[in-house]
Amino acid sequence: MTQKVHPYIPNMVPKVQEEMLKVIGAKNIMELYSCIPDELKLKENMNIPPALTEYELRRHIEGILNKNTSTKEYLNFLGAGCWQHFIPAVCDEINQRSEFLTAYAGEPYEDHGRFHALFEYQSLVAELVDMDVVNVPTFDWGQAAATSIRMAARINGKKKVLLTKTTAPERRDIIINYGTPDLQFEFVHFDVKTGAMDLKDLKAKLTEDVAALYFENPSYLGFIEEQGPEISKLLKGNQSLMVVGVDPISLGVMAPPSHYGADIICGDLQPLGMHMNFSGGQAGFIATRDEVKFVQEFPSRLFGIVPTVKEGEYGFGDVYYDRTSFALREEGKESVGTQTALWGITAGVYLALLGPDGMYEVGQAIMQNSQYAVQRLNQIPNITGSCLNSPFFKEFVVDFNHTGLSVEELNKRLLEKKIFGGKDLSNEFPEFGQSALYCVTEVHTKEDIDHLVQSIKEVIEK
Amino acid sequence: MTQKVHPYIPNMVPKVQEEMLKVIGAKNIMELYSCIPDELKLKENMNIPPALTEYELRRHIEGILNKNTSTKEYLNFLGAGCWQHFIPAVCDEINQRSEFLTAYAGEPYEDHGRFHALFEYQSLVAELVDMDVVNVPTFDWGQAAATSIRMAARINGKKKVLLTKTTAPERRDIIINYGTPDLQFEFVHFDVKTGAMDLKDLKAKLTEDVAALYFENPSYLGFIEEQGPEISKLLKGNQSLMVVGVDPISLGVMAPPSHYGADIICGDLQPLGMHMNFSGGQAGFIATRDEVKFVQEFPSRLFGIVPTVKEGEYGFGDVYYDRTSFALREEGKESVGTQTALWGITAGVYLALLGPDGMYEVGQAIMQNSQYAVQRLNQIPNITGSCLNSPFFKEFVVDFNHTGLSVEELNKRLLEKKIFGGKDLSNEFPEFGQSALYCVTEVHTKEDIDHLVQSIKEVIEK
Amino acid sequence: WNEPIIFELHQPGEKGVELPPVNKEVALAVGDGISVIPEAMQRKGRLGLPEIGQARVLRHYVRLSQETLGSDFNVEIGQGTCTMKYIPKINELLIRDPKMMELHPLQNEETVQGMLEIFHKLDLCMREISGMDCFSFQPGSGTQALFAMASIVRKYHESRGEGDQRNEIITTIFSHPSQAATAAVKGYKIITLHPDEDGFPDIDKLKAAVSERTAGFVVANPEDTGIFNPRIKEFTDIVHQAGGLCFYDQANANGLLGITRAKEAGFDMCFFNLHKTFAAPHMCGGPATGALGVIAKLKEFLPAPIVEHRDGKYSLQYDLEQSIGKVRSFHGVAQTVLRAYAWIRALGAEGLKEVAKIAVLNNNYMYHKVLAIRGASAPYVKGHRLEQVRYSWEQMTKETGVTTEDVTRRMTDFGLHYWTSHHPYIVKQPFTLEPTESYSKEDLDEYIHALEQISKEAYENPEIVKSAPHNSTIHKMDEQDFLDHPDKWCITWRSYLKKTAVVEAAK
Amino acid sequence: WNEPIIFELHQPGEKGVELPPVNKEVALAVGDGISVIPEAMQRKGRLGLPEIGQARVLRHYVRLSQETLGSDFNVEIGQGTCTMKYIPKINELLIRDPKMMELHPLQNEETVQGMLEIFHKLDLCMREISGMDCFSFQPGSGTQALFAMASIVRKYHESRGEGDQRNEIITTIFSHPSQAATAAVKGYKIITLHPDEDGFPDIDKLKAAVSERTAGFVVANPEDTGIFNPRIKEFTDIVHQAGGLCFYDQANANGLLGITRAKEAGFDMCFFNLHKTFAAPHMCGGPATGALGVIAKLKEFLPAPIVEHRDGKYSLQYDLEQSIGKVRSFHGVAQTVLRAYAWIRALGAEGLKEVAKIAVLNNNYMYHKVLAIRGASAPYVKGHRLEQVRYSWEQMTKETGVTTEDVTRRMTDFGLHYWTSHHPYIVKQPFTLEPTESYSKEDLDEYIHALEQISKEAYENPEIVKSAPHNSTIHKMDEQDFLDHPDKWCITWRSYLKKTAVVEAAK
Repeated sequence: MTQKVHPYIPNMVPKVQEEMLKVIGAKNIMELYSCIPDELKLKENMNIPPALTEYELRRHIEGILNKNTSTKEYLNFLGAGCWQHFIPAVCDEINQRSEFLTAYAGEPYEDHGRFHALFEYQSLVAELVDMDVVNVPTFDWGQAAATSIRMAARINGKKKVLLTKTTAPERRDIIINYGTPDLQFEFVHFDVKTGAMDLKDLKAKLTEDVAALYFENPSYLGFIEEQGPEISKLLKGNQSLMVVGVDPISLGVMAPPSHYGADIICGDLQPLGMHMNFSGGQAGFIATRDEVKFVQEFPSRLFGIVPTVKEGEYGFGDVYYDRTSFALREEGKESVGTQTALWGITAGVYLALLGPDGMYEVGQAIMQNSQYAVQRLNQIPNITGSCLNSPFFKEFVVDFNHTGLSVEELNKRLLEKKIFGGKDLSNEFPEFGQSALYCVTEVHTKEDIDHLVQSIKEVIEK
Repeated sequence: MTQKVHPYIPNMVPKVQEEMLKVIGAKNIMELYSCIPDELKLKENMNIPPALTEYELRRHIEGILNKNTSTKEYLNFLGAGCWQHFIPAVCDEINQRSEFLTAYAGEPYEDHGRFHALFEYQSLVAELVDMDVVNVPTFDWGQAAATSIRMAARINGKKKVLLTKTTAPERRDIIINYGTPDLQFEFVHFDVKTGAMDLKDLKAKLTEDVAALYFENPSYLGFIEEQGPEISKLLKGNQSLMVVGVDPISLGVMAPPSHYGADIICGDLQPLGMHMNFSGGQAGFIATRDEVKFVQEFPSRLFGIVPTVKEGEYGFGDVYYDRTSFALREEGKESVGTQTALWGITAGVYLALLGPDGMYEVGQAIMQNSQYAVQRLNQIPNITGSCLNSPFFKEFVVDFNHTGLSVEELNKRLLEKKIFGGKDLSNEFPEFGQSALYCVTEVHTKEDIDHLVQSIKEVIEK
Repeated sequence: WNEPIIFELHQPGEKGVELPPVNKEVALAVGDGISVIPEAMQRKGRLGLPEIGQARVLRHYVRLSQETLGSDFNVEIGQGTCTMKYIPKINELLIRDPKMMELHPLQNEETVQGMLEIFHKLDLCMREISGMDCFSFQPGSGTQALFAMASIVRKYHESRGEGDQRNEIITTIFSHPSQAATAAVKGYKIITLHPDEDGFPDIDKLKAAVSERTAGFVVANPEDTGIFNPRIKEFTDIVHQAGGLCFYDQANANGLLGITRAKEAGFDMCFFNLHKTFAAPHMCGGPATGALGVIAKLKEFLPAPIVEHRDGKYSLQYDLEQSIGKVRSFHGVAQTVLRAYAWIRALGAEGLKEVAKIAVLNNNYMYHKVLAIRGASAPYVKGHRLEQVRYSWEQMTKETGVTTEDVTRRMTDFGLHYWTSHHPYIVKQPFTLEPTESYSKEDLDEYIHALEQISKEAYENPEIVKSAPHNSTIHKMDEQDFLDHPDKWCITWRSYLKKTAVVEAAK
Repeated sequence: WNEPIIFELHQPGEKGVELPPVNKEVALAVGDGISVIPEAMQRKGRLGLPEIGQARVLRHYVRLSQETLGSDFNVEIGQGTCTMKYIPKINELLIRDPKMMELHPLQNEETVQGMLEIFHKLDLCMREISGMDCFSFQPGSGTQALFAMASIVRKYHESRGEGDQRNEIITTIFSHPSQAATAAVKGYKIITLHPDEDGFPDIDKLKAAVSERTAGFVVANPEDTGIFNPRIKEFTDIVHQAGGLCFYDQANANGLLGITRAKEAGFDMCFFNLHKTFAAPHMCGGPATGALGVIAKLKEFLPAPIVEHRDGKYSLQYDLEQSIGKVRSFHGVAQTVLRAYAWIRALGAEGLKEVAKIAVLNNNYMYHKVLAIRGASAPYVKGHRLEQVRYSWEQMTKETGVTTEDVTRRMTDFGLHYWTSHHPYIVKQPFTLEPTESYSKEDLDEYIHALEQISKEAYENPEIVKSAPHNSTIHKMDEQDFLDHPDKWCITWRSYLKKTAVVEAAK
């Protein structure tokens, strides 16, 4: 036996291979590749380093990862689409269970638990957004928004889409990429003092061919858009749909967009129990009312509850499968595939653990802590804690224009003090000059915030 | 609701309590304590810090643990009863499974998997030691040795026990504590040049009333005791039993004690897949031949295989339960209770993963690496890599007497170089002066060993 | 277990977990925090979530997990086209390192050098495996990688002024439905080629299809049938001559590692599902990664950022001249990037080739065994199968009335499963098996034996199969109505409560 | 699953995991490493372990895990005396920190300050809970803590020159069998007191038992019956007057936290099982910790080392003048020390008291409900039960022939279980339930309902119960012969192969 049998490949055992080849009637394995023409066959070996045993692999990978500095070591105030929150240990326990980790596309019988857990996830998020239909999770907020918008356009058959200019730039890019060439996009201005949507501009752009308006609340810049009802009225009058993106962790204290007229709600599940994972924790959701015209436009899978032949027992299955691209290929609604089911299950666990009080408390804690941070930052000369004059949730724009330092420089110096400063907005929103988007959540203690404030003070005074 | 309901205590909900009290017919919970006299009741509150929420708790504990420096950060050459080995990820996956983690004393039906896994553990270790009976694991090597010796004394009804002087001091203390006052202990000398047992001294002390001799192979000091067959002959001639302690990870390359006459074998399972856990990974095992006189003296549980009413199906149960203290209280054989079942299951997983080749390879790797370390240490002037002139396994005594430094001082300086040096033997074995017990295993790379040697060189040359 | 719906566990007052408390001084400084929310934006009333103690929530979900048949638990070879292989536990352990789990994607590059190194090193490996020149790991699945490729095709032709003219993408019927669906999302007209009678893509049909309207050609090879198209280079040549780009669906490349590559077959782009061929877990359906590789001239079209390595430093390159923008937020699913890298390093170049060879060996072994089962067949050419085969129960259905859906339900009783196949069922009564390299001969024999047994039952006592499952977590469902009728479907518990008589009766 | 014995999975050549390779230069420098082993000490021949690929090993063990009913999965209240409570997942996550997992016990104290801090802080908490003055966490279980206490009793009397004279230890029949067994190991004669007719320990019998031979008195309170002895202080006074030490088995102290303590009851020592009352998991039966507390004058007898705190530094104190030596290697089970500390900190003083109160509430609720079940009773005094009750099916057995063993097998069919009780069965047909604070009223009702149902079956159709289990992992075993006859018992697979005809037939 010249070649070692790899632990992952049991049939490398030569004796077993012989038996199998005999059954097949082939002399060797390469004979089975005779269908591949020689000129397509790779002649040389791939230039990939030799195999590592498990222990070597572990030392190798951990050696590389040790070059990272995580948010456990440094104090983090970055958000901007991926947020640091408290994650109950039970969430990790469940999503690390070998069964959920390695399951895939089983049927409702042998994978009953997967269907059950995802149906519950749908049901729990439904309470949060106060809507009757929620999908099996999609990739992330950006793609969920893009899909929501495409759904809206299919529903009313129009082609123009309005986005607020305060839409997160990344999400804007995804929306446009998914939307073109079918849809045309236009941007609605905002009030630089408060962040609020410019309703005059909205009215001007709200032409007959507008399929939908998309905005976020709380917005990318953290402020709360309070004109929801007015906006809704305008849209309804024009037979345009209102699509609202939302941070679900705000919904214990903030009204769900369905309460101010949203037709489709989307957002990111990452705050509900997912580690940041360098952005691997993102997951999107879409919610609508239980009307056929909405349901039939979902590209995603939707799990429904079904009685079994045994009284009182529940089963689950795919609702209206025939609308999907699995069933109809290019005639289906957009496309569906592997998305982020495990994070859906996890978000369900999170919501089940927190319950109504927990969701209220976490929303309140975020608001209190972030307001405290702004209050304290305001006490630093030449800094404005929040340059927008409006209530905000979790994130806020800190104005450093009068410090004489660029945000880039400032963040570099904060890094020396083991702090990840807020996201530099000077490229994305030049209207705010040298400003940064700071994120403060329930995980930040008073001491953390005080330490940030003290450090910024030291940096700008130096 | 003045008091918060704790997540671990569902029935703190006042409404539920009321309902339950109504069923009981009590006014309040303290009424249920009326059986406790007032003078016994604690008047003041316990002085324990206020409750922490999960996130606070995590920060608190991790903050404390961060004060530790682990063997992942520093290079470790400590062994002496707790060893650093390669641990396959599958071992951790299995012993962290919620089912095994939280199971306890279920019956063979609902806990079939636990019985099955432990029966397999017994069977796998049996192959290693080449004996037909292995117990459900006990606390650790020391206690397993103590119990083995007590078993021996019960079997032949004698009261004197011989131990080699090279027995690990900790294990010696446990043995004596468990053995007194019933048994008397005497020590057999060893050859300071090789570590070998002094057979003359053994003969002298091997009086008629000797129940058993206990020695370890490989020994605490690492050397291999090669006089096994001769020792066995002497004992058999005297109707004394031979009890041998063994490091099971040596048994892929070293003969099991049963091959040179051991009647009872014991040892520690920690090398077979357990993290060191600051010594929380220890677990003992005992093995004997399948003879009633041995089996009936086990205090431990022994799981046996049983056919079920369905052809070809296996069940498992307690063999000869009526010998245990569970069944007989003080008339049972010693005592039994919660010991280290989870480590037994883990050791089984480890052995199943490594198989015969793996156990051979790990033994060989340990020998090669440790011999290499000795060879390289010998090249340092004034140091003798191994001061015993005999083959050794995994551990060896390094002689620093001619360096002018105490081991204590030396280890302190190595610590500055991020190395945990070997265990200081100057107290336990003053006959070796300033010597230290070094441990080198399969996890040490050539670079690790070279780094150690270079560091020692630098320290003694400074 | 017969777990209730989680809302049924509601016990007012119970609590699953406590939040970190707000510091008293903070509360003193800012007040209740929430009254600043404008009236219209305040949440009114209490959320309708259940209240449940921690132990009960845990018990609920661990029980549900036990009712889920992960690939760790069975001989998981019935998900053909999806490559379910052994998920090494060491990789799962590595991704739980806080140095990975607790990274924010926008951290200063200096503080994520390790993570970027892994992205880059995986990129280098993937280049070797495919022959492509640069990879992006941003797409969150194969579907999204296909979407990204369609976006690149559009951008590419736009950059050459042919954006409007080239509005057709050609694919084949035995390629994954997502190929057609994602191209359609990018506004393309889809031309679908059907195979010749042997199951090979038909070169004449391709010749007839290409034109100056051809934007691109997307195909899998082998296709879902497991049949490898040996003339693939001729196909890509034809498309190139017509001015189109060729992109390769290598979601499943398990039979090809180290054997043949996208480059030599003439493709301009390809993607691999790291959660299939590269042993990252499927996790009930994501998160995942579609690793997207392109030839040098298309690099500037990739979604930004990509990782660059210069002078020992890794950096994120956002500046790609023709970038299609983004398909997914930030950098993609970093855990799965790490898993794939770890898996490749555990195997090395030779090990990867063994993966392919044993996958093909295993598949051909099954192919021979399954064809011997009464009522089973594998339409199209004999042989020529690589890592998977699409089989058919057509004959059995004709002779016994037992359908492939019946069989899949009956498999459950054996602790095994398969799914039928993607629509449309060109192959009648289909099932697609892909044994991969992970399973031993004994495992395959167990699976084959179950199929044999079911075939036997179908011919001797079809009712057993038709009324299955008999031994599953739940009993047989009454599906049609409840899933497809708007008045009866219930996509959430609240909707169920509204729609069922249970609620009516309670009123 | 019907998993075979792992040896049956043997496939020569397969491999479960690879070892780190030996560096070539090392091998060159030292040779094969093993030929230096003296001939007689070399392993001859190949080990008889099975060879199995990694995925199959994993599949085997995860399936076995699913066949194990951990407390995470059921209403685990049938292990009375053993306090099965909710095991918080956060604690399990904390103990997997490499800063804990990868510590060597002999590391320089400077490098384990965090670990020592946790030992010390837990010590402080335990002092508050018990009133004792110092704790050792070395004992690896309650049994070993009892053994350590018996050792201290011996050493104490020896230190006073009464070692030989005082050779009796007094206990009660409703205390855990380990109390008697461990004292016997230390050479003591055991005097076992039986209760009075109400189930209370009999003070007159104690008075009659004490003498100048009395070394110590060991007891649980409440005992296994759940009955609290209100005159306990009188008991300890009597023993002290006779010159003996009193030690308290608080393995299970769940009803008493913050309510009453060892100190006030006059005990010199006590121990707590951290894996019971303090929410560390049982892990199929260990590793565990019996936290051993003593009053100041006995501190110097503790097994060494103990952790001391001075000037902000923690150190290991090996120097205890009268130390009994060691009972377990190194420092004990550090993970479980950490778990217990984390649990206490999650509750605080008030939370601990709530634990006790709710445990007592839950138990009394069950007590009322179970007594209402036909055929069930709780012998001895009415009421007075704290956290558990030993019940009896004596009446049901008389009336129906269904025994407590039958019931325990039948419980399996409900996804629940209980064990009967420790021997001897003073209470006939016993079962001991301890609901703890972890279970909700609904959980308790579910359990009670199962008992009611079984009682109903016993009276209406006893065969159902007697022939149980009907719905378990395996069928009913043919126990007696195979476990108790030396010719038939098989404690290992090799022994099974030798003894069964299977092997004979194969020859």
